[in-house]
Amino acid sequence: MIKVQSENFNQQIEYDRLRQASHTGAVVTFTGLVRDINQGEQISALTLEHYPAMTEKALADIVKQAQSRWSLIDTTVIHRVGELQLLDQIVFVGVASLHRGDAFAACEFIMDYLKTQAPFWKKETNSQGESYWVDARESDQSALNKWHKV
Amino acid sequence: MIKVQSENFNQQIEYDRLRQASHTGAVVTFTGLVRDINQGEQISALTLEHYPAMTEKALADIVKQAQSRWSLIDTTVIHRVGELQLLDQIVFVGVASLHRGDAFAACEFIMDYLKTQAPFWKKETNSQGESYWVDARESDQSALNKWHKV
Amino acid sequence: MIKVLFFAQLRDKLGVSELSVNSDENPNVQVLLNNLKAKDNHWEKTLASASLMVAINQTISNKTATLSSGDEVAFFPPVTGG
Amino acid sequence: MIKVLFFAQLRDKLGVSELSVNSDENPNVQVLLNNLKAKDNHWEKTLASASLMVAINQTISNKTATLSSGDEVAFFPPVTGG
Repeated sequence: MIKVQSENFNQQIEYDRLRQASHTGAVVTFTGLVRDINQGEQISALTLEHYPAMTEKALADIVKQAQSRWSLIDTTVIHRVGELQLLDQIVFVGVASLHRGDAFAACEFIMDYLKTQAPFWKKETNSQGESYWVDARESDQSALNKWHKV
Repeated sequence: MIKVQSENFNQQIEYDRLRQASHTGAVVTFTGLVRDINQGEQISALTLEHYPAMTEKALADIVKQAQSRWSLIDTTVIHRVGELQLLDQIVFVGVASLHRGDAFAACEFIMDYLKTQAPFWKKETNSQGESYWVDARESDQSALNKWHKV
Repeated sequence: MIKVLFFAQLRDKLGVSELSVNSDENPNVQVLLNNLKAKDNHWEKTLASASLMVAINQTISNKTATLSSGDEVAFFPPVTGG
Repeated sequence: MIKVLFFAQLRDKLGVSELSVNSDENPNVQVLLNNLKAKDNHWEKTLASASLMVAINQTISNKTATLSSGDEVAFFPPVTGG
């Protein structure tokens, strides 16, 4: 399941949906939150812009790649867009599998690719009310390297 | 937080506790469930025996190792013991950190070490009512190797 | 015609979110980029970034990709979601 | 005295969950194991597994570890929790 939405999501509902499939032995979830501090700045709010026509397609492609590499029972990706507040949930990735290794790898893979391939952009507002686009982190690009070695 | 208990646990409560710490940007959770099938057998129930005097100590030591390797904000490990039913939750590991890489690595590390170092033993009952101790999986032992290379 | 889109700080800097170009004059992404940069100094500088990303018909692509009439080409800075 | 514990299928096979041994006669885990195996053929076979795990005072240890009076030694098969 893939969703791009402005509304919040509920961890328990998403987890319950993932654990219910037959044979599921392992569920790994990742949740990304709006941090109160980023690159040294005190943050007061965050806006997420995206490329609507492309977003779900990009996420679906990333999930498909994960499904072809690992044995997965079910996968959920939810990404919020629009105005978010401090400590709000931004993104949820959940993976259900028979054994834990597949779920861990696929969940991290999806996040690493989402961070570098899915068309979302963050604009932060700091405590002085100044807004600026967030710079991409070099570490997100290098996080992809581990998936080329496997 | 480390708990060994016969009672069930609630994913949302554990997740909410982990996400509330200041600076948390990433929460990774793992949940292990009683599968309806294991090593080809249809399962009807599971009993978890443990070594009570040692269990929490072993888990605390594993968490301490994870904390020394990665930058973690908060960590929760809950492991159930006693009689469990099909699809019941067995184990929860949750990690909160500033960035996702630390949370993913620490969560998987804790599970890999728990699987081979924490004194729990599973006894399954199959659909014919026969009970037998579960054999350790070779793959759990080899899963440790990745942490020696890092 | 080819539809060209700009996102995030790229759109803010150029002051344009969308424009149309002739497909005959823009056979591939690199030529399209060169034609856009030729508008003026500001466009030239803004589009010069090595980290500029491009998607054709909503799929990540690269500068050597060919273009045809009806394509949607999007330029954007490195993504920062998640 | 040294307290010796057995868990899971090891306990089931031996039919004993706990026993006490003299610390003077069991200076380390290997000697303790040899003394236990000497009880009879069944103990010998049951304790022969190369994958047998040992904990001393609730910490995973190994067969070369030394023992002293008051120690709690636990033998168990490979763990299968999680």
